[in-house]
Amino acid sequence: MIWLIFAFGVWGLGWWVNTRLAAAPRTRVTGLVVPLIFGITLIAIWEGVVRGLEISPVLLPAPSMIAARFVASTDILWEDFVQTVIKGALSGYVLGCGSAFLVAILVDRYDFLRQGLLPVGNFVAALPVIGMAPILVMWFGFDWQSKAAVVVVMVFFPMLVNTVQGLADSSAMQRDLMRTYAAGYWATLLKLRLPAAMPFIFNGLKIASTLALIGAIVAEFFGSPIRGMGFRISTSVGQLALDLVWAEIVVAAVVGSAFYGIVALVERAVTFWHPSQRHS
Amino acid sequence: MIVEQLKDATEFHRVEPVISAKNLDLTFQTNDGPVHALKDVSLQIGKGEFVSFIGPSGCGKTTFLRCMADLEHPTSGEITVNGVSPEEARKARSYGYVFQAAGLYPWRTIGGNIRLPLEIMGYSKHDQAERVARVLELVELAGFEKKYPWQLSGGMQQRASIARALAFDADILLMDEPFGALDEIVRDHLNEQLLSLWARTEKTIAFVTHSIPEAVYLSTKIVVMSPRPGRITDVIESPLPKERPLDIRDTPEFLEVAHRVREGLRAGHLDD
Amino acid sequence: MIVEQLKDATEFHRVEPVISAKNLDLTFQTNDGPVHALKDVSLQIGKGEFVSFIGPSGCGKTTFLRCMADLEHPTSGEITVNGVSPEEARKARSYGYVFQAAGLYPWRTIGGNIRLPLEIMGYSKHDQAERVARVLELVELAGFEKKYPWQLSGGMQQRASIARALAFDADILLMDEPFGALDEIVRDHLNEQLLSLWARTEKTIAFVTHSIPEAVYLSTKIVVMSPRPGRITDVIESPLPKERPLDIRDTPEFLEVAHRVREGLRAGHLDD
Amino acid sequence: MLPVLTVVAGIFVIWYLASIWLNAAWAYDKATRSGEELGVVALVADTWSQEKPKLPAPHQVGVEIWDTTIEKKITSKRSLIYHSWITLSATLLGFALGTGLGIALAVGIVYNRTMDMSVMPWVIASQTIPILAIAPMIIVVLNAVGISGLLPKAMISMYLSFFPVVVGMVKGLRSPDAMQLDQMRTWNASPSQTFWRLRLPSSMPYLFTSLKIGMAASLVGAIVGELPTGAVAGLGARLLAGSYYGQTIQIWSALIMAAALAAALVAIIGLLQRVTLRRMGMA
Amino acid sequence: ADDVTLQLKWVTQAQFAGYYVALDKGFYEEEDLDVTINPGGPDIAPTQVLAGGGADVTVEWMPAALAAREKGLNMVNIAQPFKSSGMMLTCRKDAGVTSTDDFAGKTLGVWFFGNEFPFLSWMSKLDIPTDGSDNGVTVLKQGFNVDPLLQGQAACVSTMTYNEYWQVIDAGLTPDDLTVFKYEDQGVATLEDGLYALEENLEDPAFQDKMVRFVRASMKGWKYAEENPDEAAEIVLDNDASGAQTEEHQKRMMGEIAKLTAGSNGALDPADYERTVASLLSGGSDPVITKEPEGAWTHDITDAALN
Ligand SMILES: Nc1ncnc2c1ncn2[C@@H]1O[C@H](COP(=O)(O)OP(=O)(O)OP(=O)(O)O)[C@@H](O)[C@H]1O
Ligand SMILES: Nc1ncnc2c1ncn2[C@@H]1O[C@H](COP(=O)(O)OP(=O)(O)OP(=O)(O)O)[C@@H](O)[C@H]1O
Ligand SMILES: Cc1ncc(C[n+]2csc(CCO)c2C)c(N)n1
Ligand SMILES: [Mg+2]
Ligand SMILES: [Mg+2]
Repeated sequence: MIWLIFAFGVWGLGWWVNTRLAAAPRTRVTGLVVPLIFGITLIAIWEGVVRGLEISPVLLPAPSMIAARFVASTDILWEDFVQTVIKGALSGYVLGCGSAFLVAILVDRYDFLRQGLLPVGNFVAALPVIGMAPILVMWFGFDWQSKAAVVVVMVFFPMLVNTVQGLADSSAMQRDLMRTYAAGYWATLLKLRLPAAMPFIFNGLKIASTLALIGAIVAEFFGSPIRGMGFRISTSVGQLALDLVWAEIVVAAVVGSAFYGIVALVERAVTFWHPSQRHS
Repeated sequence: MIVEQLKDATEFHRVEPVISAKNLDLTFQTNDGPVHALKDVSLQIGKGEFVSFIGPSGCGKTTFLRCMADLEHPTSGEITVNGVSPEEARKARSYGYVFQAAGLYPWRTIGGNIRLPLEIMGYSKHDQAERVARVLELVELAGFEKKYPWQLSGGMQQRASIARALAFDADILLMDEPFGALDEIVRDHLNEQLLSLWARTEKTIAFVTHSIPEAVYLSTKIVVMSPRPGRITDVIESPLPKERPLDIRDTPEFLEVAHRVREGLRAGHLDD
Repeated sequence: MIVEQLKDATEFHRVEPVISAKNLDLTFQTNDGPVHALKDVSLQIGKGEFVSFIGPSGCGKTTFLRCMADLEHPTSGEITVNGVSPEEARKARSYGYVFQAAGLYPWRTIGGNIRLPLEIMGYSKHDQAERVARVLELVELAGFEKKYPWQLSGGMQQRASIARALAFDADILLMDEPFGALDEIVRDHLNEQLLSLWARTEKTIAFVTHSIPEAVYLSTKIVVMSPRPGRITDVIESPLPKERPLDIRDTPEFLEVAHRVREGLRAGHLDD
Repeated sequence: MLPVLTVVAGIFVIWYLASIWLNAAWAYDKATRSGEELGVVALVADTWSQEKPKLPAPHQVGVEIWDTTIEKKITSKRSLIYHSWITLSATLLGFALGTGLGIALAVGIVYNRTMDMSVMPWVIASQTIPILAIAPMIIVVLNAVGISGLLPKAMISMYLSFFPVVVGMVKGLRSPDAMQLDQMRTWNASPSQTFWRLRLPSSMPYLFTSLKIGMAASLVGAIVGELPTGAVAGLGARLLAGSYYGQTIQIWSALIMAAALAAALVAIIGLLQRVTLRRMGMA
Repeated sequence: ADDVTLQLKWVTQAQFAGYYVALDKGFYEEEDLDVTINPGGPDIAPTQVLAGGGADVTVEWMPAALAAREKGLNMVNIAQPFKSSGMMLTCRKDAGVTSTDDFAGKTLGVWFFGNEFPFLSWMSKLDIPTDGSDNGVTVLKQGFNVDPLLQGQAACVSTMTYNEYWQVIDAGLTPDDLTVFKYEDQGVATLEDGLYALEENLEDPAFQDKMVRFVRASMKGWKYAEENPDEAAEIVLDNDASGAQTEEHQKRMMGEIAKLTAGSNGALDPADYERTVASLLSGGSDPVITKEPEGAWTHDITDAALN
């Protein structure tokens, strides 16, 4: 009961502090502190509820337990991180986004491909990963290569569709201007369409950044070496080591958010001119 | 009378028609029926002429300019630029175009925007810098080279877009209300600059404006249009000399031409 | 001389200052340093006055108007509208604002755009229809009610945006170069309409323009501004009567005021 | 239409060739063990007709789909249509929940500074959690409090589909430019008037794009949700059972069916989009 | 009638024929029970479902149950219908595996998710490291099927006598191509497919009584299934909602399952239990369980049910 009251108390306190902070002028510090307080509040509520309702650690461990496990297992977590994130997700991300970008430029260049490939592409994009993963594991073996392949498949189409849409996003007048200069294909591409497409391209890169991590982890459920975040999660669930499961999830969330954040930072630097970046 | 005028105009520059339109027609299809934007428009513009287009808003001035620039395709009729189709002329980079709205690229600074056509047309780095500096000076924007478009006032953006069209050497200048958002003083200044540039370089200029004095002051020929459907109602050859100090605007000849333009405009409005 | 003028102006309308600005300062922060857009601007506008703002482009006219409308917050200084803060005045729907660019909503027809503020302010359906028809007539756009903005020419869009600001009853009208893209005839027509509307309704009007004759023809008070940093260099009370036929523009009084404005403008440019 | 047909034809050619290439190893393996010599024709014939091929040939998948849709009563447990329906119902419920949650969050983020600053990073973090890892826990927990059946699956569906809606709608609701918002200010429009008359209409293109992504995500969610409910029925169960028994043909036919389902749902949204945008004069 | 929810360890198949038969033939009804059978799957940990209250009783392997017990989940074996283990390691001869001495340097496919314990104790008994070092084996987390063996990615994969082994055979490999290591033969067999309930629930006499009736009916189902394997397989097929199982495979599976249940009347043989515990405790540096479990099984239920 005490713990439940504690949970509600923290909730109220966190909300109050954040409202005050948000009302103050926005600075770099409040931009970081506010979500942090929000998160800490959530975690405190979690701790309070788990203790207050005496939820079995086999179902949902308390954050303190997860933290203890995290500290005790850094070597395992690091090994899994390298296997899943560095080898699987990152290589797949680079390969998938890179090839989607190039294909998008081809699709955009040749109308025939645009009309033919895009509808088919949309169809292929709808193939659920859960179904693709076992097949790709079968084709590319159980090590990280098949994980990268899953990531490639997952990120390819969001990136393709966004880039193609972005390349078509310049306004009529901007394009007319290029026409009056009799600018050739490449000049128009480099000086107008790519810059104009950047907001969309970054949209694609951001979506892909969360997909990449999920893809690499999910693929490990369908066969893997005995390391990797997906492997650890499924194995530990089977062993009821839920604290380790959540430690891995924490790693996934932190890495995923950081990945997303980095892409968003680069976006801010590249598309500083876009209205959505200017006033918020 | 109109017919005579047209014949006049047609004959006057038989030698070297830079732009020649014959019986142009253009209709836009919209959700509630077609809009007849240009009807039976014929006009010849000779080399080195300065032609102003004036007419009520919505009469098709922009549309006509866009036809010359190969940005719009007439529904029927014929138009040639430098003796070839607008498309070929465009590909030969025969003209600079100033749009009615500034249309600067938001990701480039003012300097970068002016440099854009120069980069595309392959001017040397050194040449680029030199030209950018020169035209920024011309439109009184020196010092704003590093600013982004949204940091400029409306008039400043418009001047930047004029500078962009002047930065490279095109024989033909197509300008759609370039001085609309400018105050009288800057406008006078730019009018003078434009005239001297024109005299110096012998460019052919097609110029849309709403100001009667401006049209009379600048032009060798004034084309009056009227709306729905857009057509040419009067073509006035200016009797003014090529040399035009600002105070020419107080001479009787000037006032007389201005009067005629005003009458033509008014007639167009009455049609309505 | 400026100081005197200001004092004059301040005293003149002591009774009912609708807008009162004291020592306004406004600085924008940009990537390459601050831009001082308004410096030490003080002005009083009395009820029923028609005040024109004129000055080189980039001198801060738009910025000043935006301060009155609570769209921009001065860095320092004080401004009141109807005796209260601009924010309260805005919340009381005290003014209509015509922006420098038309800013119509692309998903609404011309009629729908004009109806928008009426819907927001809760006018009855019947009242809405009646008002829309009336203002469309006023700006000569009857028949275009069902068209979308991108199907109109630049000038027609601007007229639609004027109509939108006139459709509801606000005591104060803030107009930022409303007639910039219009030809002389329409402009004369709208000038007359605006004057008669003003005379009829006793609205207070703040009006930005680049045209000296327009400023002189319309205003009871002309504010001349100069740039970098933007400040008021002259405030001219017009000696013209309230009743103003179009040909008042040929009277010596008119020309005299116009001359003074021109001189003020020129001085501002020389500062530069 | 022609380009689509060409591309589809191209894909089929590549697919057939790929199935020769991928299945050849097993064909040779079998041949060596039985001591036979494989000619080209025999090889091709074998690779296109294996029972558990690495990559089934298109016609094998086609026949399987035909057999399990047209040839079976739709109430039969062996009918793909029956399984598609089960997945579809969870998808639609999850999609409705996800879209509702997504729009609600987006409105909160756009209108409430506290939410704007605190919620978004955590929404992003929530999406980096591998759903397959927590899906079983969600199901177990919901089961423990007595919720079972359609709802747990729909919750997972919702979890996957609300994210694209939040991201797209936040962007969309913020897409009106400064002048349009200023206009609303000059009219002293209330927040709800600004929402209904400006922000919402401007966000329409973004909304529909997000709905399309969200719909596809819902389907994936429904399929994921089927695994830890014992893979009892639904396309996910078919995928899993196929995978469990190495029946690649069954996997592929379930996959194609899922993709077709997604494509159809997305196409419906596309249609709605076109109608709406046309009525708004934006198309 | 009293409600009972049974959580299976895996998808609906003949491995669980006894329960489906009991349901279908009305044996549960006769005991005044309303039984719901929840199939499992690759993502379901029966131990977790039991902990979460999603089931009253679950089918689980003893190593996983004992490991969960050490984690604080007090599971108790209340009946043991399976006498012997069906677990094997199936290897390809052409990969060079004919005896346990050939494992070093090879890649072996293993099921995880709580099923890895028998393998790990076997390897530690053989003193073979599983970390991929030169004299050890590389372990690969095997997916749901035997692909790694067919594709040549692994030299051996885990199989059950009644299921995956036949998938290998169906795929075209012959028994002659294969070397098979049965856990039973290697002396590392652990108890599979027992019935487990929570200790705290069993303290309630009403629940105990429910379990007694449940076990009684279930064992009746198993006996019936052993005697009528084809009919049992049909019943299983009827209950498979995924429609993915084939008659041929289920009938064959039922035949193999009957061999494993033979010899058990449902009561746990304490000797088997001791053997399992010993094997799990002997895991060298990293044993599956660290101390002798207490109270991990009871005869109370079977005594009441079977006599
Ligand atoms: N894209 C379009 N679709 C439909 N109608 C159009 C389009 N562009 C222009 N129009 C119509 O064509 C007519 C002529 O337009 P245009 O822009 O040429 O006028 P303008 O003379 O330049 O006017 P302004 O001085 O106001 O700029 C107008 O009635 C306008 O409504
Ligand atoms: N958002 C902004 N950020 C930075 N600088 C700005 C911004 N808006 C305006 N400025 C600067 O403030 C100054 C005044 O601008 P303002 O728009 O008020 O001029 P204006 O008098 O309305 O000019 P015009 O007649 O050309 O419209 C200009 O130098 C401009 O560059
Ligand atoms: C992911 C996963 N892989 C393998 C098994 C092992 N397993 C336990 S019971 C059973 C039935 C035998 O056919 C099998 C294969 C599992 N539970 N989960
Ligand atoms: Mg125009
Ligand atoms: Mg301005």
